Parts: sequence; C-alpha cells; structure tokens
Amino acid sequence: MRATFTQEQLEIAKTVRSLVEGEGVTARTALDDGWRAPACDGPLLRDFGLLGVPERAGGIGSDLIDLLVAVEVLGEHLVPSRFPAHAAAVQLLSAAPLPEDVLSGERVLTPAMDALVRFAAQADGLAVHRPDGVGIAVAEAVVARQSLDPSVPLSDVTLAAPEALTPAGTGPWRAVLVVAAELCGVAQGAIDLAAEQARTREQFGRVIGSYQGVAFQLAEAATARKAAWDLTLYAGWAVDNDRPDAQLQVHAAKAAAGRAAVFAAERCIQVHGGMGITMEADPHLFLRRALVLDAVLGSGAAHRRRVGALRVQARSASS
Amino acid sequence: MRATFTQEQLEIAKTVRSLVEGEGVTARTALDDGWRAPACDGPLLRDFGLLGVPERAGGIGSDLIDLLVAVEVLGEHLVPSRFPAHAAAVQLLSAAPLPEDVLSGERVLTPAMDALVRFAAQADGLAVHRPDGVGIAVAEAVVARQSLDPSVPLSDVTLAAPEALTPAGTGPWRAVLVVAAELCGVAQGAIDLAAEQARTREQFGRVIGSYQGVAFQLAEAATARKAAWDLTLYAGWAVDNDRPDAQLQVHAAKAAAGRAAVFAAERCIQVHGGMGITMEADPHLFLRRALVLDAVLGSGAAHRRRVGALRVQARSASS
Amino acid sequence: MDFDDSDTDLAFRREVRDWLDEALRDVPDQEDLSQEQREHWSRVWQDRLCAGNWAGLSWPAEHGGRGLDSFAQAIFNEEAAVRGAPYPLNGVGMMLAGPTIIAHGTREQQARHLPGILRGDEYWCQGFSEPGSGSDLASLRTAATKVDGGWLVNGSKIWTSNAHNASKCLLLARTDAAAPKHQGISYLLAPMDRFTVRSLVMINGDTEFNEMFLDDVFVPDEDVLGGVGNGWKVALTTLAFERGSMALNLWVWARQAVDRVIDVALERGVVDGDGGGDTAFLDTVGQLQCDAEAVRIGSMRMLGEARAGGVPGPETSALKSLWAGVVQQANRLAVQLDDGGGVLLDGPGAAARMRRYLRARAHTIEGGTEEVQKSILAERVLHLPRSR
Amino acid sequence: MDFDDSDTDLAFRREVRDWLDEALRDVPDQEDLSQEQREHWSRVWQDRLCAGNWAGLSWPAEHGGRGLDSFAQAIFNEEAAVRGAPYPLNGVGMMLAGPTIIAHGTREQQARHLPGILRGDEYWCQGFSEPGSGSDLASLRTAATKVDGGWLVNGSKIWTSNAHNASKCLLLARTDAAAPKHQGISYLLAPMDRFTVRSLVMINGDTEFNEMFLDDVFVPDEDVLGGVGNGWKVALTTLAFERGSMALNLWVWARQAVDRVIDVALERGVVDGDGGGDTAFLDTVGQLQCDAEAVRIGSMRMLGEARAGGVPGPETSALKSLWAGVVQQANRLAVQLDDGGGVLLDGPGAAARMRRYLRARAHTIEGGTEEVQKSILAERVLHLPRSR
Repeated sequence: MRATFTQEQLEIAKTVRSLVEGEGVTARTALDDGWRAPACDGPLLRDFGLLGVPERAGGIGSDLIDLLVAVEVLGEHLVPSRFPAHAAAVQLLSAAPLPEDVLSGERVLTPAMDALVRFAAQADGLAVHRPDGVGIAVAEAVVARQSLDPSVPLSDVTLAAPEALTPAGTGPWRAVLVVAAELCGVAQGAIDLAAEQARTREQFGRVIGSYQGVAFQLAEAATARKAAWDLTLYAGWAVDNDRPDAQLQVHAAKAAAGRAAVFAAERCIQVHGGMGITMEADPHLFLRRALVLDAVLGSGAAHRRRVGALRVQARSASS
Repeated sequence: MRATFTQEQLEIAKTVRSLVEGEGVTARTALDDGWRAPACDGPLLRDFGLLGVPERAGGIGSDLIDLLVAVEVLGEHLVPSRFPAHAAAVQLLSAAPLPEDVLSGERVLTPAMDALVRFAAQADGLAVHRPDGVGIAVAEAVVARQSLDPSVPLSDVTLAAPEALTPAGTGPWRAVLVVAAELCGVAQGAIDLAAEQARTREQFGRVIGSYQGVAFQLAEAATARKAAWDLTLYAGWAVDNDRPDAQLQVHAAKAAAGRAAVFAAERCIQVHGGMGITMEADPHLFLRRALVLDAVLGSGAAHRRRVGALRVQARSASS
Repeated sequence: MDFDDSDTDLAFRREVRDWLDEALRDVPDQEDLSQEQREHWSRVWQDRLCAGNWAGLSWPAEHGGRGLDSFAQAIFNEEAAVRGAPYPLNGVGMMLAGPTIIAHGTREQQARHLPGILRGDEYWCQGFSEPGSGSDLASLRTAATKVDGGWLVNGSKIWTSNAHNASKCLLLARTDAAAPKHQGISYLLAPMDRFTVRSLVMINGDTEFNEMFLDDVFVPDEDVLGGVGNGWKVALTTLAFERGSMALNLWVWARQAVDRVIDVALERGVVDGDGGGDTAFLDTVGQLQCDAEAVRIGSMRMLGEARAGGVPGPETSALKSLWAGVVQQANRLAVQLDDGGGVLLDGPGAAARMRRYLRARAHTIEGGTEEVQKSILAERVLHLPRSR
Repeated sequence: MDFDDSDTDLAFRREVRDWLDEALRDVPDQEDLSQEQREHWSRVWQDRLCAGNWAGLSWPAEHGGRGLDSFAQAIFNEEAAVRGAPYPLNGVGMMLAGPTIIAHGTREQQARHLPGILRGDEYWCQGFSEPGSGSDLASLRTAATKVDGGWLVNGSKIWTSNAHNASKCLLLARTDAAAPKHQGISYLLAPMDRFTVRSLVMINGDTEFNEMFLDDVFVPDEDVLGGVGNGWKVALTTLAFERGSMALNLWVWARQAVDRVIDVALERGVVDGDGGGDTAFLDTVGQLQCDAEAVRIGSMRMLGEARAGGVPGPETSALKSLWAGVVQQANRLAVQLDDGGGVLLDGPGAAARMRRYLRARAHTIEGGTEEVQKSILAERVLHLPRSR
C-alpha cells in the first residue's frame, strides 16, 4: 500500500523494540561508567545487518526504510549500541559489494566522514569517504576525545590508506539518513518522557499537561518530530529509488531531524522543571544524544542552508 | 529622578491622550474615505511643535524624550495626524536653527529620506537628507501612491534643489526615533485591543484570556513592546546626550519597535479569531500602520542587521 | 513504504493530466484576477467538472459517482492545483455535502439531493459556525422549533463561503434547548431561498465569506439528516471529510508560497541562481522547504492510511499547523523583501503579494484555529488532559 | 527621563571602582575555574566585602548598614559584575535574609541575626521550594509541630544554593495543617546544625543546589519571623527582594553571553571585525543585542521607580523572560558555532561553552519558570484572568 509501512517494517520495529526494552546497559550507564556494549549490541549487528543493504552490495532486497525504522527505535531508547554507526558505515559503502564479515556483523565498522568519529576504539575498521570513492581503512591511531554523550564515544583517528576505493554513489546520503532516523527516535523518546511528566506532575491542583503553556510546547515538539520523520522516510525512499530530488530530501531530513531532537530534548527539560536540570533525571540524556547526532555527518544548520541553496537553484532553473 | 519620566513628560502624555481620545477622524475614516486632517492635527502642530527641539534649533530646552512620549500616544490611537511626520522632519533638521514658521507649525514639513514619503501632498515642504547635509526642499511633483494604510498617505516626490543645506548632525537618528516611538504606540494599542478581546470573548465556557495558549502570546507581545519602548527612550536620551553608543541604540530602537508592532498586530488579529480577519473589526488597522512604519526610514530588518554589524565591530575593537 | 503511484494510479493520473491540459487551455492564471473574475472562472470550472463527470469522483457508483477513492481525488486535486486551476464553485457540495448525505442520508434524501450536485445546478454551503461559537462549535444557538411537518429555524451563521451562490445549506441547529450541549443539535439540509446573506469583507478586501440570517426558515421533517438530535455526530462526519480534503491541496499552496518568496528574492538580488547570496534568506528558505515538504509527505501518508482503511487521525492537525506556518512566514517575507517593505500597493505585483500575506493571517484561524490544532495534538497524540 | 548617574551616584561609583580594582587585583577570572575554586573565591570575596563594609550597603544605618538605597547596591553589583568579580558566598544573607529580618523582625531577632551577616561568619540559605511544590510554592508540606518553647520541623526542601556552607536557613513550614493553603504557613529563622544536606548534581556537572532533609529540627518560638501563620506574607517580601536584586546582575550576564558568542564567531571567521560576513549571524546578534540592552535599560527604569518610592512591578517578569531568552540563545549558538558542534568537550574552551549552554537551560526554570513569568504578565500587566 502506498505511503504506509509494510507489514515487515512494522515487525522490524516491534522486534527491535522488544530487543531493547529490557536492556540494562543504557545511556545512563555510559555516563556513570563509560561506554560498554549493551546486551542487544551483538544481536543487532548479527541479525539486522542486512537491513537496508541493496542487492548490489550483497543485501537481500531490503529497503533503506527498513533500516531507518530499526534505528529510530534505538534512538527512542537511547540504546548505546554500535549498530547505528555500523549501519551508517555499511550504507556509506553500499554502492559496491561489501565483505561478508561486514555484512554478518563480525567486523564492525564506523563511518569516518568528518571530525566526529563514533566508536572508533570499539570498531574493527572505518568506512572512509574520499573525493575519488569510498572504502574501508584501519586506524593507525585512535585518541579518545571527551564526548558530550559518553554513550556515543568520539575519537580522533589517524587513518591508514584505505584498502581499495569503490564509487561512492548515493552511499554518503544513505549514511546521513541513518543518523537522521536515530535523531527522530531521540525526539520521540524525549517527547514521550515529557508527556509522561506532563500527565503526572501536579501544580496548583492540576496536572501540568492541562495547562496550554505546557501542552502547546509539546504539541510543537510533536509536530516538528512528525515533520522530521516523514522527511526521513521519504528521503530514504527517494534515495533508494534514484529520484532526482533525493539529495535535497536527504539534507532536509538531517536538518529537520536534528532540530526536532534538540528542540524536543530542551522542551523535555523545561517540562520537568527543576528536576529537569539535574543529572539524576533523564531529560539531559536526550539532549546530549541530540546534540552529538545533530553535529555528526554535517551539522543540522549546514544541511538546512544547503536545502535553501538547492531549493533556490532549482527554482531559478525552472523559471 | 534617574530613569523615570519627569512630571512634565507624564503631563504631556496625559494632554495628548485627552486631545486625541474624542477624535472623530480616525484610521478607519481614512480607510473608507481617504485621508483628511483630524481635529487634533492643528492643535498638535501648533502647541506641541517645540517638543524635543534642541535650543540650537530654536527650541526651549525640551528633551527628545518629551516628543517621543507624545508621539507614542498618537501611535496607540492610530491618530492620522501629520504631526509625527512633521516632528520627524523637524528633528532631521534640528542640528541647525529652524525657520520660525516651521517651529510654529504654520509650515508643515515631512521627511523625504527614502522612497516612502508620507503626507507629501498634505505638507508645505520636505525635509531632505543629502550626503552633504540636510535642508528644506519643495516638491516639483507629487504623485500619490496607494498606501497600505490610507491614514498615512504615501507619494512619489520629485524634489527641487533644497533652499540651503545645513549639517545633518544627529538629525537623521532623531527622525528615526520619532518613527520608533509611534511604532511602540501602535504595539501598545494592538495589545490593549487584544487584551480587551481576551477578557470578554468566551469559548468553551471561559473567557479566552484564561487559556494560556491565548494569554501567553499576549504576554510575549507585551514583553517585546516593553523592550522596544525602553530601547526607544534610552536611544532618545543617548542621542540627546551625545553618547558614544547613540547610533547603535537608534538602530536597535527602530528594529525592536517595528518587530513589536507587527508582532502585536498579528497577535491581535489571531486573538480576535474570525472577526480579526474582517475589515469591520479594528485589528487590521494596527497591522497596516505597523507595516508602513516598519518600512519607513529604513526597514526594521535592515536596522536589526546594522545593530548586529555595529555590535560585532565594537566587540572586535575592544578585544 | 513506497511513495510512488501504483500502475492504476499512474494510469488515472495520466487521464487526469490529459483532461486538465485540455480543459484549462482557455483559463487564465487565477492569481492575477479580481475576485469577480475568479468567481466567474470558479463557476465555469464547476460546470466543466460536472460535464466531464469529475464531480462525484470518489462517490460510490450507485450514487452516480465514479467509485474511486480519496486517493484518486487527491491525484485529481493535486494535478489541478499544480496547474493553477480555479477552485470549483461547488466544492462544498462535491466534497462535504455529497459524502455526508451518502454516509447518513436515507434513500429519499440521497435521491433528492445528490443529482443536483452532479448536474452542477445546485450549489451547497456550510452553516455551522455562529458569531458566538467559533472554536466552540457545539455552543451554537441557532434554534429550530418544531412545527407541523418540519422545523422553523431562527438564528445567524457566519464564515460561510459561497453563500450568495448556494441554494442549499448544511445547517446545524438546536432542536432541543433542554438537552446537553452536544445532544440537542440536528443536522438540516436547508433550502436557502429565505436566508438573508450579507458578505463579509476580509482584511485583504476579498468577500470570500458571508453572514447568514435565518428568520423563520422552514425545513421539512424529511430534510433532517441522520435523525433529530443526532446532528453533532453527523457534523463530525462532515468535519472529518473537511480535514481529509485538506491533504488534497495544502501542500501545493505551501510549495507555491515558497516558490513565490524565492522569486522575489531572485528578482531583488537577495540570492542568485546558483544558491549563493544572503545566508539569512537561505536558512529561512531551507526551513520553509523542510516544512512544506513535510506537509506533502504527511498528506501522502494520510491518504495511504485512508486507502488502507484508516480514518484521518489527529496528525492532520500537525499538517494544518505546519502548512499555516509556512504560508504565513513565506508570504510575510515576500512582502518584506518587496520595495518599500511592500506597502506601496500600486508597485509591480505588490497588491497581490500583500493580498496573499493578509489572507494568510486567516490560516491560523479558519478550519480550526492554531490553538485548537495544538489542543488536539496535545490531547489525542500526546494523551494530555483536556486544556480547554 | 535621564539615564545618567547623579553627582552623588557618580561619586559613589568612583569609590566602588577604586575599591574593586584594588580588591580584585589577585582574583583570577572565575570563568576558567573549577567549581571548588569558584567556591573558594566566593568565600574570599565575601570576607573582603564584609571587611570593606560593603555587606550591608543598602541596610539602614541603625542596623549597621550604610543606609544607601538599592540603586547604590545596583551600582556596586554592576561594577563588580563587569569586572567578573566572584559571586559572594552569603548573597542570601546580604540580599534576602538581612532585608527581610529588617522589614519583619523584632528588635531581638534583628540583634540576634543581623550582626553575623555583617561580620561574615554566619551564612544563610533559603528553604522555600520542595520536591512537590515547584511553581506552586504555597503548596509546601514541610510541617512544624508545636512543642514546648518552639516548633519541631519535618520535611524536605530543594533547590537550596549554598546549603552546605550555611548555618542558618530562611525556612517556610506549615504550622497549621487545617488552615487554607496560604494561611497555615510560618516563616522560621532556623539553625541548620540538624539539617541533612545532599548536593544535587546539575546537568552541567556543577553542584550549585542542594536538597535538605529535616528530621525533628527544633526552632525556638523567638525565631518565628513576622508571627505564626504570617509566613506567606513575609515570604512575599523575600521574593520581592529577590526579584528586585535581579536588576543588579542580569543585564551584565546577558551582555557577556552576547560578547562570547561574537568572540566565537570572530574566531571561526563567521564574521569579520568590520561587521561583514554571515548575514544570518548578524541578524541573530542584532536581535540578541536589542534584547540584552532592553534588560539593561529595563533594569535601570525599575531601579529608578524603586528610588522614586515604587516597588518592583510585574514588568520584572518581562526582564527575566528577555534575559533568559538572550542567554539561552547566545549560549546555544556559541556551542553550535564551535568545532564539531561543541560536543568534543576537550576542545579548546569547549567544556566551558557547553557548561554555560547547559546551565542556561535552567534560566527558564529557576526564579520562577518562563510559564510563571508569562502568567504574571498576563494577569498583572494585561489584566487577563488567572490561567493557573
């Protein structure tokens, strides 16, 4: 059916959700003790590695949206898994056949496309984007940096020359969309947490969600999140189907998703009042993840400006 | 007393208010039948012409703020008087002695500083700003334009060479502040009208002002208007007292006043619901005046950008 | 998830395109016309739709329609909108009256009222809102008093589009003053020959809406739709059709608003054709484009859900809100970029730009205010308690 | 209206400047310090204020103060703030406890509590908020039970600055559970030796606030301030002093936030020293500058009204709201302009920038939430009905 999730996509979301809902290793764990792999990390890398991988890359005909749906759920729960980074790396390389051990999740990759390399010390290789193509490289040196969100470790990486380069194709755009999908999840998680607070916290004898001053800011967050998710899904389809507007849609998705996530996390803090600015409440965990992912693979602000420039170009060319 | 209105300024506001409150010729009149002089036009030009005029220009030591206070009241009531334009013209020329008939209000001037010349057909002369000074010129030709706000007629003007030029000094800044003050009044008038509606209109069994969704947008408008008015008053003082930050403050006042007035008028329409988008209700009269004055003597957007540039320059120079 | 036309949809879209290209050949760009001219072309366009058998596109075949679904209607409207086709003068009849009468009417009511819509000689209007009941629709006071064989209706209605052209009205009236607010209302299919219609001038000068005054208007018993006292339920059906029909046009208008502000910026040299220039403008257009596209994609998803058997959910409030925001911001910016801040209305294109800006102020009021949309999202998406 | 110092004010300002320049000679820039170091300097600074006879600047001479007005206090704080002086560790004592005890205390209470503040050996903290009563302060539940010679207090308090350094607490407790919400509260001057204090870690890692747990804390009868059951009225006095004291610092912090975001932009080449460059940034800074200046000017007008005999009105809510907006936006933008979006905390200056951004999220919560400020403006400036 047009413009609706397939039964399979609904199943993917459900499966990932049940996989992560009991997870004991969380963003909170990482904040306290540093990153370690959550229990779901292995199953995700092993069992979901072919999601969104085109047949040309060794996949089995899964749509990119299948992957985005899975990653969105991980974002909602702030799961500190390497899966989204690995999946982004796989997507970066997906214009050409991928090694078997990468597809099977035995060899974990992470994209090294800009200064913010996630999970470099926790990955087996890096997917790099050079002017003349994409490829896998190993790190000669990894220097851990202090990440705002310790559940997403960041490093400076010195790279060896990549093994071999293959054409990038739409790989870079596909990688960006994986980040956009996680951001949409982060926005949703922050909104869910804020709405729960608004439904239960009482002030002046009423739950605060009954005040439009509180309710309307969450309605705005929900609107921004829906816009971002719709843009992300559409961009996934547009890239998968080589639509002429694919690039514009990818930039729009990343811009909108970052904005929605940061806004939702800030609103989540606000709705929590005093507790929202304490370490012990959870809202700041969403803000940390939102800010890190908004910065990864091109800042939301840069993507937004690119949308503007491309839209102006397109209009100018058509008239 | 520091940073408070003088007794005289409070009296000026009161006097102008009583002068205009019974006025039969309004912005509405002009919309229906074209501009004509309100009854208060003569008294304003005659009795208030020395407000804000420095002694060097022939004044009697009135502060610029005295004039701003008077003009603000005219803005609140959308009075279609030539007085604000005349006063702005006088201020433009105020670095040098002004002719007696101008100060007495017998000869009505209007500033011709950009493409939006107000009341050209209704004035006896134009105050012009040239690179080498300011002066009075007569119009060789006046072609009426269609003004969004017919209570502020606009024209294309062909000017004769000015009689004589005198140094501009701070005249152009002073003229801009007269417009800013009127905009602050427009904002206040729109807020008053909106609040009255919010206090009386009922929906779902309560007056709509008891919904934070309605109340908060008016609180935001009131905050923006207070900021604009404080900036305008301060800028008036800064210019009168040759403060080094005077230019920055003038740009800030005009930017903030235009923004506050347009925002307040749009909120006034919104709070009026369906009636707000009809000609027969008054909110659109505030929007018309706000948009015209925001555009006059440099758009609010241009002034805002100039504030940014000057602030960056100042910071760069100081560090 | 797939955003492409199915083969059937694509074939239909081609048929629509061919017909539209032909039918629009002599129709001028509506943007440049006076309101009278626009109304003339709306009437001509309605006639052509009826003649071309497009009026009952999504009505079941047994009622004279083509039996297609709202998706097909969306395709038709989308293709019409991108071509700048006139707005059909009997939109209320085709999109609201017809479907509501099909859903709730008796065979007799259907036989009496549907053919006129398809023939194009009976125009409908909607008499729901009243001066005292804006967002709080159910507080309406127009009273219907029982008389022999029917009801005598007295009261007034407001915000009625096209009242001066319509001969029939979807009329909500209170038939039981003692019953609770939502239960004393009936839905009447009222003849309009005894309505007094007064046009309302909008702030942009258009007379798109009307007030209607009802003084002892008689409505026979057989024109109560859905049963006496069931009017609120029937009205909700109409409002759902109204919300559903939003998806058919909104995104095109949003895109066109963005197109137009870019055109002004290009003309004024704010940006160049390579996408260089004022970064503040590029940032703004970037955001407007995101939101406008989100309306388009959200509309597609809503239609997809509808075809899959769902009903338009509260998410339509998010689309309405996004749409209103895009159009208001783009139209405000277009005015501000204009020479002299757009306030010289006799400047080239200035009057049309200002008309659109002023018209857009209504977008956060009509069809459910911005405040109502946010309340709906808060209550039905976020499950917060009622805040009004 | 005149925004200049009077001759007297100017003379005082010169005295303040001279003293500050000397007293700050060995004090490092607080921005670069750890929280422990900042606290150390706060203590040192408090000692210097007491030694220099600045602690009771605006207290009447009969209570050991200098007998100047809040305008003078504003001059002092302004000059201290622009020089980046530490925040004095007993701000609550000097600005809230002292003035409230002077306003409502008996001679005995004044004699018992004021000298320690001026000497600098008794620090105060404020025990108003509770976990269950945030914006709705009067719903507090901490209970005081009458016992022989005083009250036994049980409950918990939260958001207390400086509790771990304080020996005395401005404590609100419910002394009559049966009385209406606002009438059963008393204001106690409580010794803190039996309070349990737990520090709260804020989202930026600082431990600026504390929770306090009270388990049978005894407060003698003679330390009820303003009479049993009158606590709400006395608390309003303290809150008014708190609001009034806002004008003393807020604008400096707003200006510094704008300074810092410009510094980042200059460093990153977003703009150049001539004010050219990214127009989006210039637009934003233009707006931030307008709002920051409005806080400064509004504060001056508020102080002027106070000197003329008025009390700080609801307009202070507008200043608080503007201030919070400026600081939040400027600090967010500074982070976003940083390399890597500011999320690499070990980058040059990055940790401090992120700390400020995160800290600023609290500005729309502490000291009356943004929602409360807007409610106050709606009710008291616009005269709309109560919406909470």
